[in-house]
Amino acid sequence: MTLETQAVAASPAKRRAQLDRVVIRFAGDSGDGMQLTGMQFTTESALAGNDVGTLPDFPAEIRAPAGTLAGVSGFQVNFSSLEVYTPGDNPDVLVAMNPAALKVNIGDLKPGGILLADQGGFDQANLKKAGYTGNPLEDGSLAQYQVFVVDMTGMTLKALEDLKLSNKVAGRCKNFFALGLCSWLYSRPIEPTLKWIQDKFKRTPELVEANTRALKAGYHFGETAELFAVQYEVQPARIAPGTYRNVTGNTALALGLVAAAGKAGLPLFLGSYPITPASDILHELAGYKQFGVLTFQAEDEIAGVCSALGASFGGAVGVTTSSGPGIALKQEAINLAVMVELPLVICNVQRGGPSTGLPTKTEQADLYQALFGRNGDSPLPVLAAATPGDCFSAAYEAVRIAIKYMTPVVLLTDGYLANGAEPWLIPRFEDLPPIPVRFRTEPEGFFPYLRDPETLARPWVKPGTPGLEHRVGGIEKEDVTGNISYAPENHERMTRARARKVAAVAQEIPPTPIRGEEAGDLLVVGWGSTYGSIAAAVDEVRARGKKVSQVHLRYLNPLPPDLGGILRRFGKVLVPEMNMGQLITILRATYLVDAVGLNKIQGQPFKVSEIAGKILRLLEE
Amino acid sequence: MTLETQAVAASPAKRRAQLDRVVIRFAGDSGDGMQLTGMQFTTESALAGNDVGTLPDFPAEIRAPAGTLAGVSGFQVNFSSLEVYTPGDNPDVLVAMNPAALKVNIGDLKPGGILLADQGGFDQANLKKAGYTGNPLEDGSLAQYQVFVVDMTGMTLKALEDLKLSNKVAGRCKNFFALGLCSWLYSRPIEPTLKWIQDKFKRTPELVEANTRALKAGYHFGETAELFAVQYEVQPARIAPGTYRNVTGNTALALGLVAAAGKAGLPLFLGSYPITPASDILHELAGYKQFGVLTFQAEDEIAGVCSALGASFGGAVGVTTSSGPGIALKQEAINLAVMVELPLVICNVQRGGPSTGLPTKTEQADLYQALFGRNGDSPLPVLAAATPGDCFSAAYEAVRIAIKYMTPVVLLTDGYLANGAEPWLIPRFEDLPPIPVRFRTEPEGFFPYLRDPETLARPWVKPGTPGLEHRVGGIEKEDVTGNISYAPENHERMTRARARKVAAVAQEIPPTPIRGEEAGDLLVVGWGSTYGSIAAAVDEVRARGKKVSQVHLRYLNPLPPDLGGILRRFGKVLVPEMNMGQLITILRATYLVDAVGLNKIQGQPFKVSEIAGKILRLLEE
Amino acid sequence: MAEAAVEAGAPRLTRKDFVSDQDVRWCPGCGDYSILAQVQKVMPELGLPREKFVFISGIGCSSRFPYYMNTYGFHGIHGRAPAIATGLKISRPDLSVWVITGDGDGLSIGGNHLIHALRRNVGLKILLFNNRIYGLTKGQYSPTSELGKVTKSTPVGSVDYPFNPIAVAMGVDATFVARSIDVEARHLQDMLRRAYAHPGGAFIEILQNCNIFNDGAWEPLTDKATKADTVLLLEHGKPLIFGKNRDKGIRLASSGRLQVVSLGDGVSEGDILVHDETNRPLAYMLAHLENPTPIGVFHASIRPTYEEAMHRQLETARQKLGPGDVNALFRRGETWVVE
Amino acid sequence: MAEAAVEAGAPRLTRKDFVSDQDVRWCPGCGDYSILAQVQKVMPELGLPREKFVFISGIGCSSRFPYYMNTYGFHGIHGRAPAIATGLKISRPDLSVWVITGDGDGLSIGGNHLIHALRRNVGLKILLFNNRIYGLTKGQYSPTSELGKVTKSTPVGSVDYPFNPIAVAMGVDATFVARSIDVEARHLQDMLRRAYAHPGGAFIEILQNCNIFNDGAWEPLTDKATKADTVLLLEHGKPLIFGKNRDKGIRLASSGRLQVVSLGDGVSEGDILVHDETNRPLAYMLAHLENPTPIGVFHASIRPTYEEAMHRQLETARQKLGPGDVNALFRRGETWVVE
Ligand SMILES: Cc1ncc(C[n+]2csc(CCOP(=O)(O)OP(=O)(O)O)c2C)c(N)n1
Ligand SMILES: Cc1ncc(C[n+]2csc(CCOP(=O)(O)OP(=O)(O)O)c2C)c(N)n1
Ligand code: SF4
Ligand code: SF4
Ligand SMILES: [Mg+2]
Ligand SMILES: [Mg+2]
Repeated sequence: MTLETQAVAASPAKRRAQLDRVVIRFAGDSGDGMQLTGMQFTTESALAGNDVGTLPDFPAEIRAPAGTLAGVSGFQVNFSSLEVYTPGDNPDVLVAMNPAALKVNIGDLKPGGILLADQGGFDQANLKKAGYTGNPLEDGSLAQYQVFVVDMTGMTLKALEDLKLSNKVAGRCKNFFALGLCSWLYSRPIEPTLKWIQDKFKRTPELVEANTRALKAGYHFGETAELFAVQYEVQPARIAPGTYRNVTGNTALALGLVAAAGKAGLPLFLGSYPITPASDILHELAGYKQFGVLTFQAEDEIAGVCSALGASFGGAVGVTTSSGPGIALKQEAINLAVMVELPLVICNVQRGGPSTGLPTKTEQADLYQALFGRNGDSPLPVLAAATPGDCFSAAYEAVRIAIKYMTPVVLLTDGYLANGAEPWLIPRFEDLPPIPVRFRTEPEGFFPYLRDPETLARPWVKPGTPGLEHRVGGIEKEDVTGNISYAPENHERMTRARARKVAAVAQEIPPTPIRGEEAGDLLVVGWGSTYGSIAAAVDEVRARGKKVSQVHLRYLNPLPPDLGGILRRFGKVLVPEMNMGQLITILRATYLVDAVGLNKIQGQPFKVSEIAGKILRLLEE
Repeated sequence: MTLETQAVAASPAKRRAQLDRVVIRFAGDSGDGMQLTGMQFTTESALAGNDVGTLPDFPAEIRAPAGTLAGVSGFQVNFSSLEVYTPGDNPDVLVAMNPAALKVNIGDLKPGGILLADQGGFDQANLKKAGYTGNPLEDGSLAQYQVFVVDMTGMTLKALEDLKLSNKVAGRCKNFFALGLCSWLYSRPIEPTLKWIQDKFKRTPELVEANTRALKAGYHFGETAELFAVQYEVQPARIAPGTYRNVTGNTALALGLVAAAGKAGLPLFLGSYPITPASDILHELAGYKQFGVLTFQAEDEIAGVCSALGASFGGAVGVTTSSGPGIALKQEAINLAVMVELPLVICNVQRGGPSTGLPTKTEQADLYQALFGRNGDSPLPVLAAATPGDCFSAAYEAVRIAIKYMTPVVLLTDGYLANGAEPWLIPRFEDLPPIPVRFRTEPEGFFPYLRDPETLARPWVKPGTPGLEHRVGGIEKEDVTGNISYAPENHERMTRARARKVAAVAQEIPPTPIRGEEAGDLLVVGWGSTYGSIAAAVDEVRARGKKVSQVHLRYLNPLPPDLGGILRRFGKVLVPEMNMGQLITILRATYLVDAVGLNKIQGQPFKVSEIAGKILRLLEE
Repeated sequence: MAEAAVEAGAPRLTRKDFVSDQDVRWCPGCGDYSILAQVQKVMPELGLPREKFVFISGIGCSSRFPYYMNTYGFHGIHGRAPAIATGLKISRPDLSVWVITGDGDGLSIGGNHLIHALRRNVGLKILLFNNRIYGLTKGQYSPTSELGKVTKSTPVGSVDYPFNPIAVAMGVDATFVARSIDVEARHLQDMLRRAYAHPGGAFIEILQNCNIFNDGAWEPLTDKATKADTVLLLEHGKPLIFGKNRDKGIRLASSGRLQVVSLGDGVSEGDILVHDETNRPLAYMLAHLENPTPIGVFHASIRPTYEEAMHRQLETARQKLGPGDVNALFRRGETWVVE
Repeated sequence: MAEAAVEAGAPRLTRKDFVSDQDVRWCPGCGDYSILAQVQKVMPELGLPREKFVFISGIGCSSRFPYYMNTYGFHGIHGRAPAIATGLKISRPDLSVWVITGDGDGLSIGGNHLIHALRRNVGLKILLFNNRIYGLTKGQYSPTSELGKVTKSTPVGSVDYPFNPIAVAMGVDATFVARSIDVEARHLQDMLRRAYAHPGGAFIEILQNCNIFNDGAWEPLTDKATKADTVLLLEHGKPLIFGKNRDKGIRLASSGRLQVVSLGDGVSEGDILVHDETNRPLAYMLAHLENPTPIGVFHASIRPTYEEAMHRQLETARQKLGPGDVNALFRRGETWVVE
């Protein structure tokens, strides 16, 4: 992600430079509104036609003391005229509203990168809280960066003087000053933000005025001040045409569930228990009452999944959402779903483990748990989403498969996808794939476990249907009749039938898309939220002429039928995972391929450079 | 398991024949006391110096209607002058006390085998209940067997006439008549049973008399009746000298826990919730109060494991016992144990799954769950027992490792081991391996997560120790200090440390014993209760000159360091499992060996012939 | 969303209609047989088509119940029946959902789901078969087993102070709380009818005999010879009188505690407490009365059901915002167009 | 096995001895600070060496508590603290084991463990911080949130009828049940002392303010202006009188229900109910009193603790059978010798 600048016909006032890609990080205290600033800057960039990638990063504690290192909140935006896969590794620009923000983030800033610091935030008190003895802005310790110290707080207060707001309130507007300044620096349109301020604060006109002024003050300061010799431009990217919005993974997932239930013409029932980072899905769906969405906040995760299964038994789309520890508790009930063969979608928004682990950090270490975490031979389809927006299609597909095959389906996302946002090409409901549902109603020839020849699914019968009264349960069922059976051969037959049914889902899997050539020296296989980092890394090494391709798996069980063949066409196979190596175990066991792992267990996404570096090292071996 | 007979100098009265191996199955109604009959016959055989193997098989229902197929109860004994690994595939002798017992079991009797039927039990009512139209004993349908119809009930009643017992009570003694008859037929000493009757019924002398008479009546009937031309003898086997007793797997496991805690000098705490087939461990330990064993029947499995972990925190040996569905519920708490790094032993007496599955049947399908069933990267040692008696050493070893490495350990047994019994060479407590325990008491240089260089174990501190107050918990811990830490590198360091610690357990694993040559055409790799069937099958094909060897794994995680090398020395690898293939996944992934599976999912152990047949087919391919 | 009654002209249902084709596998003599019989007797009278009934259970001997009812049924996992049933009832208020559970299933592993279902007043009819033992697992003590009980898991006696199921239900403000006995056919039928009629969640503790592992647990209450003196029949508005010769009664002492008194010698019927189902504290006191043991409806009160309230919210949302438009939902918030 | 007192001559402990080196990470203004302060104030007075105290919690803001106590501590998993603590207390009766939980941790996911610990009378001191909200997960409603509460997970209001923690404890026959308020420093200290002194399991509901997600939940009870009229102080043997001018009281109506009455006009102090901690039904009634809201000890009674009873069984076994001999145990039942 090199920062290529080239001088263009400079305006008399300021020189203008073209960039193809900029990574900027806004950092300040939790109270400074950095998340909001980052999101607005993202919207401005998206509206300017750039492709964007974002990474919010807030403290684990609910409210860490103001000004402390623990209280630092950051938001990183990567905007470009080229395709964007990630929020970017190291920022080209760091906006630091206080010393703590500087201390926590300066290490990531690229050498020669731009540091924008708010002089007003660097008072003695804050310096002390951040553990600085001197003032880093003055002691020359930042020589390797382009440092711009701007009294954002001071200028904001001045701009709002006559509004007779308390200094506290007025000071809070400084983030808009910062936003305005950065908007100018990168030639972003501020109109969208002005509009946003209008709606957001419509109930408090004085805040509309205050924030508007702060924003403009920042923008004009950039324009007029001598400080900045150059103003940058980032041309629009080539992006698929259509209507876009920003979605986080959790929102996209919720939308996917509602859309799928709507398409199937069934009520959506969510049985869930709050847990970070999955709770927002519950919050989202709780707001969709006009869609007939029923959200049940259960007493625990077990009741959450059990209630969802009960709803499925009644003919609804039963869904449960949680994260690692909660999923562990649900496994016994998920196994019941495997046995009674009812549709059920289990969403695991993965976080750092084991145990309570790192609740607010991301990880993808629950693949084993999804595939193998139940007693007995207990197969079920497992899907994973690759990007925040992809959570929509993944959730939609999970529901479709659960219904078609009458099976619980596990959908894996993670904290990075859940809270990360990206522009999402809004689909038309009418264009989404059909989800046919056929509740059995005719009594003749009805048997609870008589399977559909194509899908091996058993019939779905709604209680209330006359003449089809029947019982289901977790004890082994007799083939066809569904009566309790302890017969040895029957158990083997049913165990194999359950396995065959899940294996049959492979017929749903399209040919595996390969980024790059069909064959080559190295194939990078990934799943889940590592998609962006891997794609960027692969592009990078391919740009250097390396014969490297990428395969990213949506289906983790069953695996794509063509995967074995693809693996064999490459000299080496690299499997980067944010865990100690889980997919790699499956690939090695299934295809006996000597795949190599790249494992990062830091609660953070891969940096593109980490993957690219590993690829190059492997190619040299 | 061919039945080799050879005539020996026949006594004037009866011909005597030598056998090297006999498999006899006692079958009747649940009410007929077949379990007791079988166990007594086993004891007589053991005392006669034979090696023995047994398989009880009772109905799943608590009380199935008398005389019905569902109510049939059976007990199979394999006794021999050679080594015995299994209860035997097909019986040489079937004792059928009623038509239902005949119908259920006759299919298993070897062609030409002996059928001993109780005429008295074959009345119209019983024939009807069993669904017979005619009387199979008379309609010639049993021509391929040596059928002996003896009116056991009638003769029993006659023998007890003058005791003025109700016919009901007197009739109940017929199982002793059957036992007496079989004891004579195979030259078993009946003294032990006479003695047993004495103690067992000492409170009701009339029953002592009645059962004694019935037993002798049966024995003498065999001697005097013309019916039997031949009496058989089975010479004593070559068995390691020492004192023996019969133990079931559950009893042996309980003894192993008590012995280990005793050796460590710590109190044993069991936190458990009843579940078939694990409950008997709780029942056993509840009777060991004089050993200071604390058994807590918790409100559920979660409380069971949590209480055990709490006890470990307090300095006791915390143990929890359950079966598949219960283990699923415990996983979240087991993961807490992984994080707080305290000793904890989790015993999973596996049963047929998934879900409630086949509660009374055996299976070994929870290996995945043990290895992979938790959220996050969550490694722990996994051990498995191979025979009922081996449950003792496996449990002892599990405790030893849990304490030495400060880690939860999963011990896998199954329903077959739990209820199956075998002669057990009683060890001397003094001879058992030491289990050193060192509670930290010195405050200087104490850190909760400062690891022992050899084992990587953290120090164990008993609450109540002055100056060592500290906190543990499930959030990621800072290396050494144990404080909460969200630092990325620390999480990776700790995750790898937990993995290295468990991997270090490999240093406990002795060189893997190989039954047969060090190299050859085929290696059979197994784990758990399949040991006997595999051993017998391997011996059988080796007897035919095949280059086949056996490796049976006690340690499933970590795997034995020398296993990879061994696998490579064989042309083919066969992995028989009572599941859809779980160990095989690990072996393929770890060693990239193209192992082949033999999978039986019928809630029943392998027959020797099934494994032997598979071996031969593989060798031919 | 009340449960739809059988449309006029529908064939009258009989007991047989509720008997499934599965042979019943309880031990001969088990109290569960009688309970099953009473349920099968009452169902046809309730005026609801058979297909509208669903029986949901956990694990235990008692929990085999649904297999024997020719209705929709769900044999769940241990302790979770109330949770499964809650999901069904919320999404299908038109169904009559019955939960069958045991003292272990419902009060040990499943205790939390039970009390949450009761406090939420989900419209479930919950029958707890209390045999004071774990039957299916062959005889360990349960949370209702008396102190000192010797069982497989307590060879020298239990040290667990037991739950009082009625008091537990009162402690979580259940809206219908009753007790009956397996062999009291007519009384049990009445309680089943009352539970069905109650507009909300109903909890019935049914004292049940496990003749294999805890035989005679309730004998004093069922033995013809003693029961008149050991059982107190609760009837709303009637004085709490009992005894072979109806000569004993319950009085509220000034201390605010209940007293067992004999009528006559200064105590007249007027002094005897009159049962009031709506009086929670009274129900709580009666719950702790052991000698005599009360049966009948301890408490009944009305509160909106959980599922009603929930569906009302959906209705209001639809009225305020119109039926959901997925395309509009997709476009919520800031959007922009790329040509 | 009572808890050992500090040996004479041991250095007197101070509040500081109970402050750990971890910086407290609750939101500024959180009610948890005050609770922590009171606990750290009371601990040194109890006469037990610091190393004998263990604090065990589940998950939640409240459950971070153990990190701030310089004692032994165990930050468990969500809802399971009572189970972990039970195992510890059973095996180590010599320790003083305190459970810290929240309204979600203790009454939602952990409800079952809580009620089982209370009915067994395990000698745990259980402090439930009731802020009527899920704090750590940023503001969903909890089982104690009032009907209609608008939270992240209930945008148009909750339809869950809440638990009454005191009533729940009374329903499971807990032996010590009390309520206090985070900011009522002295009262809370008294309750902590009472709980420690109680020979058995103790349950204290502590009304706590979450100023971020449910600010002011208890304001009427803490606001200097109103509290005299909204809070009823329970004191054993004292009449239930409250009010700024102590002119209101509680009377037991003939109906057997509680009534709030004003003193004077016909009602004299003699008509006012006198609090009796040993009277369960009274405690149950007071639990349902909301206006005024009682604080103090609702109920206290004595019952053998679970751990005592269990260890007594071990003792008896040792006396009857002598200390266990493992070799003898190995040889139980039929044995035979092979030469
Ligand atoms: C998760 C789980 N734990 C334990 C069991 C074993 N189990 C089945 S039923 C039961 C208790 C049954 O007692 P109760 O609920 O009183 O029913 P009853 O058999 O007495 O009618 C137990 C412990 C199980 N099936 N699943
Ligand atoms: C198994 C599991 N489920 C859910 C969570 C998420 N979680 C943590 S704390 C909490 C609720 C906290 O509420 P409360 O107990 O009232 O504590 P408070 O934060 O209000 O003090 C939840 C749902 C978790 N950590 N683990
Ligand atoms: S064990 Fe008891 S409860 Fe179970 S069926 Fe038999 S008698 Fe009934
Ligand atoms: S969120 Fe609420 S309960 Fe949690 S620390 Fe902040 S104020 Fe306290
Ligand atoms: Mg029971
Ligand atoms: Mg709370």
